[in-house]
Amino acid sequence: MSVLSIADLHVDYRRRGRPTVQAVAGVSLSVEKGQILGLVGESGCGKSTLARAAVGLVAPSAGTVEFDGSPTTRLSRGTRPAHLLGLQMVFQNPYASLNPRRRVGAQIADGVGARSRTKVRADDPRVAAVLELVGLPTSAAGRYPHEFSGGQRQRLAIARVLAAEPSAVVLDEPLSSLDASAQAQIASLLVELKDKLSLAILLISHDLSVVRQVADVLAVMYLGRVVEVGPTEQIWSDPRHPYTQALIGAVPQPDGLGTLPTALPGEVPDPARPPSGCRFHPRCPEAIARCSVEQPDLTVLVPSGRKLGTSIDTPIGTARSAACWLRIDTEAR
Amino acid sequence: MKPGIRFVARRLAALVLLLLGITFVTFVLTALVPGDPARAALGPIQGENEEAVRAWNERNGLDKPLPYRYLIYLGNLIQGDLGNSQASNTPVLEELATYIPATVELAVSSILVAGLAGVTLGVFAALHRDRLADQVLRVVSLGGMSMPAFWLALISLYLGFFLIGWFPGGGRLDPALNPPSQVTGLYTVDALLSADWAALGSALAHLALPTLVLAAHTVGYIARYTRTAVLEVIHNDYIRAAYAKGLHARTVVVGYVLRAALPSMLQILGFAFAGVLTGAVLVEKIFTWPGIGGYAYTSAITLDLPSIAGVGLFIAIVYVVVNFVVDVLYGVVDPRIRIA
Amino acid sequence: MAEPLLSVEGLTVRLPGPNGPVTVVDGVDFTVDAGEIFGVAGESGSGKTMTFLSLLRLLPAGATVHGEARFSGQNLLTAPAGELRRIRGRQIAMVFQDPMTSLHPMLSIGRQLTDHLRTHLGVNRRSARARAAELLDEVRIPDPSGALRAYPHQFSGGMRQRIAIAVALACRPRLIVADEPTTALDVTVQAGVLHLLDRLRRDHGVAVALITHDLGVMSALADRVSVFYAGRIVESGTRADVLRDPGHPYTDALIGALSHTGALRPLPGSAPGAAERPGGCAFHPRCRYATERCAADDQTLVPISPGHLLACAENPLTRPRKAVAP
Amino acid sequence: MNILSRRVLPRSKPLTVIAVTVIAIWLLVALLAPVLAPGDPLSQDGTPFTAPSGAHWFGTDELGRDVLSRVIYGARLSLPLALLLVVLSALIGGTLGALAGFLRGPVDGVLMRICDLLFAFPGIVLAMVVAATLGPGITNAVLALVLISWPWYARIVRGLVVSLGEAEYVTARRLLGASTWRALLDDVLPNIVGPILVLATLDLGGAVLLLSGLSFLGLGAQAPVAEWGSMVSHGTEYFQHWWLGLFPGLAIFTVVLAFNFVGDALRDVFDPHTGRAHG
Repeated sequence: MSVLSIADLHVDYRRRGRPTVQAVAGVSLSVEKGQILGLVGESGCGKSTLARAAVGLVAPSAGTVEFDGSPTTRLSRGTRPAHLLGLQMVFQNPYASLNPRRRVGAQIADGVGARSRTKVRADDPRVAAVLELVGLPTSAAGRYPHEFSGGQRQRLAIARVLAAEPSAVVLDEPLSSLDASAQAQIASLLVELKDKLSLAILLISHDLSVVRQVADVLAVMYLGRVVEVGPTEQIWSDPRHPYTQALIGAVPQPDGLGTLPTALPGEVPDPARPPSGCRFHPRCPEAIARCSVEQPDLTVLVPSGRKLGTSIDTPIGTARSAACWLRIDTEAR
Repeated sequence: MKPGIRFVARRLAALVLLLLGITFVTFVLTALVPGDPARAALGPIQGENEEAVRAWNERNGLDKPLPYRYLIYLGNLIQGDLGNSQASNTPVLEELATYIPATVELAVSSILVAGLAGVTLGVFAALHRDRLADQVLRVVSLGGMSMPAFWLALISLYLGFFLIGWFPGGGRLDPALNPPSQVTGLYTVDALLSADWAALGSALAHLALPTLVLAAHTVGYIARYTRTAVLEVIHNDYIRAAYAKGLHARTVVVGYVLRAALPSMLQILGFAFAGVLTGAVLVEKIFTWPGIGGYAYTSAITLDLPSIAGVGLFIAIVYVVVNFVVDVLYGVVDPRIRIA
Repeated sequence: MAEPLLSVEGLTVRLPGPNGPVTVVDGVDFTVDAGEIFGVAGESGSGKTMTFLSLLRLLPAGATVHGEARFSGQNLLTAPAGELRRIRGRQIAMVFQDPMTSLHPMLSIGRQLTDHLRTHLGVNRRSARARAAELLDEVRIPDPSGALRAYPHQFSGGMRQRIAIAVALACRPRLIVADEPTTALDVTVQAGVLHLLDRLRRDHGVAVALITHDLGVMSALADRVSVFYAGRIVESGTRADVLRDPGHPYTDALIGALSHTGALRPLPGSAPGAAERPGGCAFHPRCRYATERCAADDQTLVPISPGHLLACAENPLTRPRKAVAP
Repeated sequence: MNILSRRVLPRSKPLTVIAVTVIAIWLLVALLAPVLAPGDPLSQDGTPFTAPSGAHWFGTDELGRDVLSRVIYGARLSLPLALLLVVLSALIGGTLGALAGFLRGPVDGVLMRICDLLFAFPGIVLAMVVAATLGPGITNAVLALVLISWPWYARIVRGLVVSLGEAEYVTARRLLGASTWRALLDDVLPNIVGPILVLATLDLGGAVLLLSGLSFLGLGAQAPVAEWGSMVSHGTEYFQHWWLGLFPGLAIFTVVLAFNFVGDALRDVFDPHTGRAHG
């Protein structure tokens, strides 16, 4: 059973005097125990909104998010229900996600006491244990966040979340503010923790090259929709959706060969006025007539590309799927 | 420019609401004061006559519920009826009208002096941040901000008039001269318009000390906040990029730094205007400047409530209108607001 | 070989810090030839940006610079202010990292494109605007004449960076310093900007000093690469030398972090701040090949093959290859 | 307070040190007035209008009272009242602002509109109207000034509660099951103390100025109490006897200047834009 499953999620942003923005327009995803699902997409594609909706920070306008089999609720003024405390989030900016005026130990103790709803002291042995888990010295507990580097702070943020013994963690761009070596360190920490604690991890990032090294399953998002899902290596070696192909082709390789990455023409359209049909069609090099008319749904494909069936109702796991008429049409017949 | 019009319209609506609020405040303060306006108005003999009091209350709407009385008050305001001064029994509006030009002249000249000097000093301090010039200007600015205006007025009058005698001892014009023929009510402008050079010289001489005293306080404020505004701008990449383009330092400072700090500086000037008005209330009496500040002082001393409320209402209206203009200008100088 | 366009020798930059000045660039030598793309790699804080800001004397107040920097015969570090101003924007132009902050938010694109054109080339407003429209067209901004009247916030990040490149290009400089020009952009947008830079180099023969931490970007564009670590160059050579055959364990680790094969093998620790630079080879505490020698001796760049310079005493990556070589 | 000692003191500029010393001296003067003052501030046993001399350092006023004694006793009035004014405004404004920021919605809207309204009057003008309405007197003057001062605190505290309430560390805390109140108490309020302290210090100088201004207008302290503002006011009536106005005004000036210097230094420390220290 999936730990975290998102079904046909829609999130709209309404602003006075402006058209409604469909930030997330019908996304279904699920994350299993001991799995990292990497969700990649470029700025404005709705991935952060999806992350916030997944943990209940943003209200969905349609669709559901289920954690451990029960639906999640939006975080309101009141206290978060106990059964949701196993679903946690790590934020993008490690400089903003820790309180600058509280010692690290006290902030991690918040996590330790979360499940039991008790006040835990900063010198509790469980605080030290979780610091060790993320590879920091136990002496860190007595210091303030500004005494740590960006990478170390991100470890602290992860430690605070782990202290609550979650079964699912959503990480919203946890690597983007870090240096290359810190990125690799945090990424490998995530893999280690996933294995050790059987966590279900939803890792959100704009950087395909880092995510592909740690994610078991990859989901690619474009303008509020997931366009392709599948095992990471399969997608990386054989992307089916033209957008995924463009995304992978645009990553420059450090191979010393001097080859320019492939450029994708055009700009990401205004999410308030998404294109008709497939949202990628105006920029798609392979678009056919149908693409501008009818919106393709994420459809499970077999390796040969044969159509298996629509998956709008069933949560998508590791099955290879794409939302592209080219694949659905031509490879099905 | 449709978004621009919408922007101004929104501000205008806010202005109207604010003006209503201001009149409500002055209404509450003057209409609900302890004491009996009827007896005060009718005098000691008639005031003992219950019937006369009742009739007076009825005539003036005082027997009506409060919201109704507020409407009457508003209606009177719109017709320019601010009540009568208790001291002179003349309409407050009439009295205000005679004093307003003097204060406008003083306020405008001080905000000009303070604005020019304050912005220059503030920019200079920011550009020489943490160096000696910045430290000196910090002392000067904070010194100006810390000086009680009424005290500075006293000292400057003692020194400038009594001790060295360079400046006249008060008033707007040499008593031997006739005021220039009234056009604007501002003696300096009127003298210029009628080419009355003697009056112009005298008006300027009389204007000098009060202007400097009022500006002294405001200049420190403007300099301090301009410095902050410029420092907020100056660390931006686009300033470094402007230098990297090989522009003259002067072009970068004026065309890029000040341009970016302009919206903040407008707001600072709007706030500084409050300082000038406050200062006017405190110092006009000392300079026997026949403005609403001196009028307010006298009214305060004699507890002439309708007059004080009238001054308060007038100054508040001027102040919110000035800030409305600042707001609109803010939208004009910042394209991000203009279009959004 | 012809005289290099820019040659820098023994460049040292110190910035004021809370506990006295700290050395952020420590004796750096390099050259940039006319028309080439010279890559400067390294993580943030390695001194690569400070190196180039010091050449144009754009460092924050209180910074001190030593060494020599000759740009087509002129010494940049000692040139009088007026002369330097005529070099900035005219001979050497800059493109900054974040196009959201490097364009003035309240000035029109037209103004920002033309004011240095008019200062440097003395052209009138009319022809400056015509030239500006050409430039916008050249960097593929749709509707150039409309764009001249627009403001930066009306463009996307990628478009803004194209505009910033047009600004840099305006006076036909001989060198463009591009400081992380694509870091703030999405990868598909980045690809477009990289294509643009490549085309400009080909069409105009302008040299580019490309500062980036992304070795993938480096590999796509750079002719030669220098790798910075803790204020020094630890390796430099042609693109193929440095990226295909890295000699320094740090370069190797950076490439490894991006490699698309094999497991994630993160480099331990983090780069030292300028104030806490360790003695000997600054990389030795993080280096898996480090010996006692690395902690003791300062390393200098020495050639290991023609044009390929390395500052590593142990040389663990190249040794086997040398042994094989005849 | 460790924030202050850690951040301000090591970097203190000599001017800030001088300012702190001046404040300390004035506090001592207020505390020890009976010991320091050469005479009774109210006794009229000197010759009126004696110029400063060995017997009367600051001269005597129109009733023969010793100006020095009156200036010294004036500190006992101005300093505690300024402090009271600032503390009251900060408490009232801070509480209302925190509530508005926490509750949002209509409470917030109404409160902020009230603040806008009170901002529309230049301070002393509204205070003057209020003080005149309530009747002259030092208590009414303080009340009138509290009425015009609290909105500043309310607006700033509200802004801080709103922005800090949206800080990621507060969200993270809430996701860990902390109630909104808990997060507000532990994570938001401690981060507000610093800015409010700066504002209050900056405001102390302003409070002394406003109080003396109202007294100058005759709406504050009433005769025969020794109060700096009303002393200057009397000085204007006899302005050829310069010492009547000079010394009390100088007292106001030094106190306000010292507070402004300390406030300015604090602002440099706390303001991320102009200061070098960060959050």
